[in-house]
Amino acid sequence: MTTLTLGKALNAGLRRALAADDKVVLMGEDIGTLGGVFRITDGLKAEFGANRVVDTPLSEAGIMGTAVGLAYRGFRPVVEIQFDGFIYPGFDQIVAQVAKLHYRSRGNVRMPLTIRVPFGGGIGAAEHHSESPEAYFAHTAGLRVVACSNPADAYVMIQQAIASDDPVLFFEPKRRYHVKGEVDETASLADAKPMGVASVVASGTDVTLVTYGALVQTARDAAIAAAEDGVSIEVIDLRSLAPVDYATVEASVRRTGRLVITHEAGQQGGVGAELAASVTERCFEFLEAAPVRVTGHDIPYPPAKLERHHLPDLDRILDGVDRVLGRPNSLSGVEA
Amino acid sequence: MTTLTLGKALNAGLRRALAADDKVVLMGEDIGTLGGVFRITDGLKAEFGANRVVDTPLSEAGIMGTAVGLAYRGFRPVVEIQFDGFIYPGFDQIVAQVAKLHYRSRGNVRMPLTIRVPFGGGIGAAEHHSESPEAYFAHTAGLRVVACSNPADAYVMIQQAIASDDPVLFFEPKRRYHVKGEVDETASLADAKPMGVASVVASGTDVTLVTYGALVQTARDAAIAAAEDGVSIEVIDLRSLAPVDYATVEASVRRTGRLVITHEAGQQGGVGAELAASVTERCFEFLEAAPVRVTGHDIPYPPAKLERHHLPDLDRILDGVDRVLGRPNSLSGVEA
Amino acid sequence: MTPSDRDATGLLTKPDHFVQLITPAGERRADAEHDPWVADVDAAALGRLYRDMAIVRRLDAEATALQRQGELGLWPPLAGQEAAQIGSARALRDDDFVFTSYREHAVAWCRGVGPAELLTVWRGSASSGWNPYEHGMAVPQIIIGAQALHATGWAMGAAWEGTDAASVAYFGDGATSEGDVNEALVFAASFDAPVVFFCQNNQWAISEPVGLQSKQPLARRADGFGMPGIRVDGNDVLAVLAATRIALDRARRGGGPTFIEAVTYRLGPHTTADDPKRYRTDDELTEWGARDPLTRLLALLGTMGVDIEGLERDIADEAGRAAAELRAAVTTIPDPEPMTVFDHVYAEPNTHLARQRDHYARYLAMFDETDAAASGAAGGAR
Amino acid sequence: MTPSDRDATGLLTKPDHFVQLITPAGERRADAEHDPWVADVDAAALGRLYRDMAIVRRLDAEATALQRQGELGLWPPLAGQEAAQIGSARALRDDDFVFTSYREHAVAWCRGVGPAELLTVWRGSASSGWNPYEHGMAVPQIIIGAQALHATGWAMGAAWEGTDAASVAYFGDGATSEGDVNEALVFAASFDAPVVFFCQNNQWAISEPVGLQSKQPLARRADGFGMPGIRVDGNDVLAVLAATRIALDRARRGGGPTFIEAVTYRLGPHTTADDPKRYRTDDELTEWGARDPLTRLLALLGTMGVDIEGLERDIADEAGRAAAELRAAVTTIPDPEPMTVFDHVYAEPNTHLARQRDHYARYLAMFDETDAAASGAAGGAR
Ligand SMILES: Cc1ncc(C[n+]2csc(CCOP(=O)(O)OP(=O)(O)O)c2C)c(N)n1
Ligand SMILES: Cc1ncc(C[n+]2csc(CCOP(=O)(O)OP(=O)(O)O)c2C)c(N)n1
Ligand SMILES: [Mg+2]
Ligand SMILES: [Mg+2]
Repeated sequence: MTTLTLGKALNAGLRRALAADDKVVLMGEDIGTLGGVFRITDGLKAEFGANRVVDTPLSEAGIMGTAVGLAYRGFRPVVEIQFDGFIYPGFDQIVAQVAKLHYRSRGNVRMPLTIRVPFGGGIGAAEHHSESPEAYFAHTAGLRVVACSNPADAYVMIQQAIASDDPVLFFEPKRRYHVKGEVDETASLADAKPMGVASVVASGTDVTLVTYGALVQTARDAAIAAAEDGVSIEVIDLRSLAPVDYATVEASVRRTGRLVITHEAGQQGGVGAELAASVTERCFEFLEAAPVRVTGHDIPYPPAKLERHHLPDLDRILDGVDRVLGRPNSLSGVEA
Repeated sequence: MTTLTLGKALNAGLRRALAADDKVVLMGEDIGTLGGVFRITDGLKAEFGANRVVDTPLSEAGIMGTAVGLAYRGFRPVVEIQFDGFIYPGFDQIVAQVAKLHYRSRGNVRMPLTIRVPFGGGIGAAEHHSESPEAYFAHTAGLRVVACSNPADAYVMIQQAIASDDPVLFFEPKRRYHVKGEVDETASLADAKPMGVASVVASGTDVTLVTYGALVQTARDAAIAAAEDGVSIEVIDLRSLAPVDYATVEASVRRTGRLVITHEAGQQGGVGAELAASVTERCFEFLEAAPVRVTGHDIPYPPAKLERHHLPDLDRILDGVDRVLGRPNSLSGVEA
Repeated sequence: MTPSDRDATGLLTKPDHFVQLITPAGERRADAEHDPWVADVDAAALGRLYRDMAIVRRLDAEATALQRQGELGLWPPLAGQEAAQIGSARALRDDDFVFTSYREHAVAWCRGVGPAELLTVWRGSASSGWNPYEHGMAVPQIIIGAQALHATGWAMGAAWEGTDAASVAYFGDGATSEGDVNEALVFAASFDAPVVFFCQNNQWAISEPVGLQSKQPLARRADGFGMPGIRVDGNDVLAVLAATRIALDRARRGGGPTFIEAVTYRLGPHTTADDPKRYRTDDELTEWGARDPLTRLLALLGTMGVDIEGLERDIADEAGRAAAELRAAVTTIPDPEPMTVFDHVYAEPNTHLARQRDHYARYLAMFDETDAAASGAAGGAR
Repeated sequence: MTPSDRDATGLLTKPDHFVQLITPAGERRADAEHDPWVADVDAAALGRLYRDMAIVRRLDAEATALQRQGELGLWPPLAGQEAAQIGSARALRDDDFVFTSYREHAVAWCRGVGPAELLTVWRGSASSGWNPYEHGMAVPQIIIGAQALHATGWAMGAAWEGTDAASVAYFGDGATSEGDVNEALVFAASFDAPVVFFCQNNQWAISEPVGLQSKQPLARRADGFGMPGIRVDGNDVLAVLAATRIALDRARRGGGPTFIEAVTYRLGPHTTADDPKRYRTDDELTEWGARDPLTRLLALLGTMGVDIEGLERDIADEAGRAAAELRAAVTTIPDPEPMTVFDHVYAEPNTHLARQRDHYARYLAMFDETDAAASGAAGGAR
């Protein structure tokens, strides 16, 4: 076991993937000489060379489209999008090519791309640097969407994503890059929990609280706070947003009868909408209350000084928990 | 009253908008000389000139981005995207600029764009010509999203969209372009039902069936078929997908206790997910069963010969109705 | 470039502004720079190029007819562009790879794509008709310009692997306005990618004349991106062959990308769904008819002493057989099984889709087996 | 373009490849083509340009310091690019409109943007600091290249309205690789839009040298799109002024767009979050330091008989006052009220957002008023 930050764990995972398969190439803006603006690829160009860790021209469609061509040729491109809000110029190539080429070619052409996206807010950044665009991709057939939340998962999941023959949107909780944790760098990938499986990160009996990415930590804190208040929360780190591991989520909800979902993205059509709808479909008779969503507002990401009034935090999550429990809460007395 | 096809109703609505305000400009590929591949803009270039009905270079980001610049200058651009599947190259300009500029500029810059998108399948077309991308936009704060389903609405709603100071994604059910209906070309816009309000297009007491666009017709047919079977379905044409007129939907669901939603887009994160989640939140105690979604599969749009195995049709909708009623249905006996 | 370089319709076609080795009248023009590149192309070889062009023209007509008869959902005819496609594709090696848009049936012909393979996607029977790796050719691309980036990425990879294979990106004049094509030029130049950008300027993007996309000959776009641009008479198969060989040779030697503009003309509609009468004149058609790629080559072969009547007869026979094969092939394309709608969305198991698939299978199973086979699901049960 | 046109770092900076009216040493170079465009610029006018540059350099340093002290969240310094920005912006009329990226503080200065207006967005206090219509300048654009299309659309509209106003799109060398910038060139050429594409080639896009984006001087990109390209010494305020005047004049007369590449250098980090030591050498900095835009103008003024010591003294005073104003302004920027997070998402009432707003107001109301004011919502109630 080594103690690594989440960022360093990703770096280590990328290094291992590069070493294991010479068809793995990293591509992106500033990822080579600089090592990426978050230094996630630090040292990798020096170690593997400029044809394995490629500084590209400033063009997201270009990166994505050439990665498609590389995949055609048998490569496994790992693309870095510098910040969440810069993925949209590459959207067409992702949605119309990356996601559809395996289907279009009737399985002949594989698109084993990994698209790394540092996502989410809470870092006081300028516009376009704090977004949570995961729902766009979860709605896109042909893609897999995952999000890591801690160093151990980051290390394993990035390798699993690269090893996957399907294209994977890999969301990294940028405000947790510096969080430290134990990572087993010797463990074999084969034994690791598949990235499609969710993790129950805190057990509980009263409410199921589902989240992913940076808010996993907040959700755990909420569970601890709630416990002091006599409420037992089961926290699930979803890890995979598409497909969702409903087996794990359902098992929990069937026991607790109550579901709270939290994410930074806006509510309208967010990942929480699908979760709430699917869980309601799958275990309606077990639900004691409607699933509650605690999300960012449906607004463009606000200026830094307002972001704490946008992002779900411990208090807002606990307010959601109160709501699902029918305890006094911010909406008490308001007709839903 | 005039009898017009949906396509001609749009043409008439566009003509009236062009005549009413010389800041209205139409932009798009092949919309001028050709009148658009669906002839929706037929004759308008001849009538209003090449600076009002503008054939643009072949570039969706270019169209969208120059439309933003025109809006900056006080114009009200009406952009045609030739087919649903071609909107993605313009996605960045829509999501990062059109949707955010009013917010970014603190209300100083208005973005009264109307983005017309012929959408949906059922016309036996090639790839990328049958998509239903509405959920991407409904998830994007700052945009309004509407869909028309009949000539009368098409005529009024296109004018309302153009008159709106907010950017509007205007989805047109391309396979219904030839459907005829009565249109009142003399009516004043001021008296018309706002585009944000849903329509109850068939009254019923057992099940609320919500849809939009091309499937409104199918839903009405389903209601007729169900009536013969003794089931009374209330059909709601949503018209506005963002924001949703929950007042109308809720009032219906509170009476029926059962909700079925149908759309052509895939299920995962589709507009139906938000509807199911929101309705569950808002009237959990009135629900007799979990809302049921009858949607396209979560697959890339399939080849023409398979599209009838992808698109919801009358039978699949009725199967969904059976499901929500707990009657024998395709999933009877299957654990949800 | 002055306004007088444009003809009446604003099209950029002044013939003396491009490489031409065979004039519209069928004369062989001497060209010290380009002749060496086609020194091996003797009368027999020219005859083979003619054969290619004549057969694909016949196949194209047959496919158009098949569409009119309801056997195909759609067909984008290539008529007029045979020289551009054959001249370029015949310059390729098997280990090269081409990324086309939707109109490159003659390229597919050169790459050995068979009749059923060719028609499958236009019949709507499957999302593609062939395995790209069997023919060194990607399946058709409908998103305008997207494939230019794919070709560039493929070429980057080929170079990184140390091979001397090259890729060709085929796209139209309209496509040059899309960001993707311009970004492909940026990447290709930056990485010295062994890719040939082959732009068929057929004067129209559906109803839009090329003058709306560019005021400059498209080949001039190349220089600013740091690569050579060649403007070639796209109706001259020999000139196209020469230009493509030059470009491929440069690519293979590590010299990076080349942009070729092949000036040609789409004689038919954009697709069978299009009505070109709405946007172009008969005069224009007549003008371009006189520049037909087949006529001129036949005339040249005549001056070279080839028995062109015999040649025409043989090729007509062969083309007739190929057309009959095409017609026969269309009905052999199997209608897809309903449940295949779920195949190949993912390469690996996917829990969500597996469940959806299972639900749909149960749904289909509700219907009477015979009905389902005869008419599919719709209307079966009720 | 040969490899020898590149300096050691692969940068495209050969000085004799661009328009230069003032050498780095401060000599006035005669230039028959460009001199007439700046014939009115006498010593007094040059002094004013120097004043602009010196003040914005001081303001930029002050803002950088404010960021280091925690008063700003981020600051993208312009140091080194004063001549490019002042020379171009001083060529503009009030009814022109500029669309910039994030580094054009000197352009903002010329457009009359005030200190608090300038800092608001970098302090994170609001999503923008000024009303674009008050200054004829859009608020900063962070999506690389997007504004090039906005400028083009604005210019199309200005022309359609029959005015002779023009727009300027400012963007960097890196931005030229984005599809948006290339599509802007396509649209501008096609519609003869009165727009000036003003590319500040400051040699770097964060850590990427311009040689990664292009192997050709960027100004050469223009020709292939059908517009003139001017490569100008971006550290020479007079040359930049001349080039911009030429371009604006053409635009106003209906001559369409022009592309200007101003060859300059970013002396500081990309932003205050960047560490340029990781990707560039001290030698390079020294080399570019010798081409400083301010030094050369001061030297020239000296040769013209201006009392440069007096000038420097006056300007230092003035710059000091401006810097103090900036420092004072930053604390006057109000912290936003929590509920304003919902303002201006839509121009018209929106039922969904109204409800969300209402819910959040109820949520905030749960907290003790005093706590809320002191520390916001978080941690208030529990
Ligand atoms: C991104 C995108 N936008 C629009 C279309 C619709 N469309 C199909 S073909 C075409 C014209 C293409 O013209 P060109 O590139 O010249 O190729 P040609 O058809 O002439 O071979 C258009 C606009 C599309 N397929 N993709
Ligand atoms: C679409 C997009 N991709 C990536 C970024 C991240 N980014 C910010 S500035 C920058 C470099 C820009 O370089 P250049 O265009 O030369 O402008 P400069 O900063 O040198 O003025 C990058 C990659 C962005 N803001 N937008
Ligand atoms: Mg064309
Ligand atoms: Mg730069």
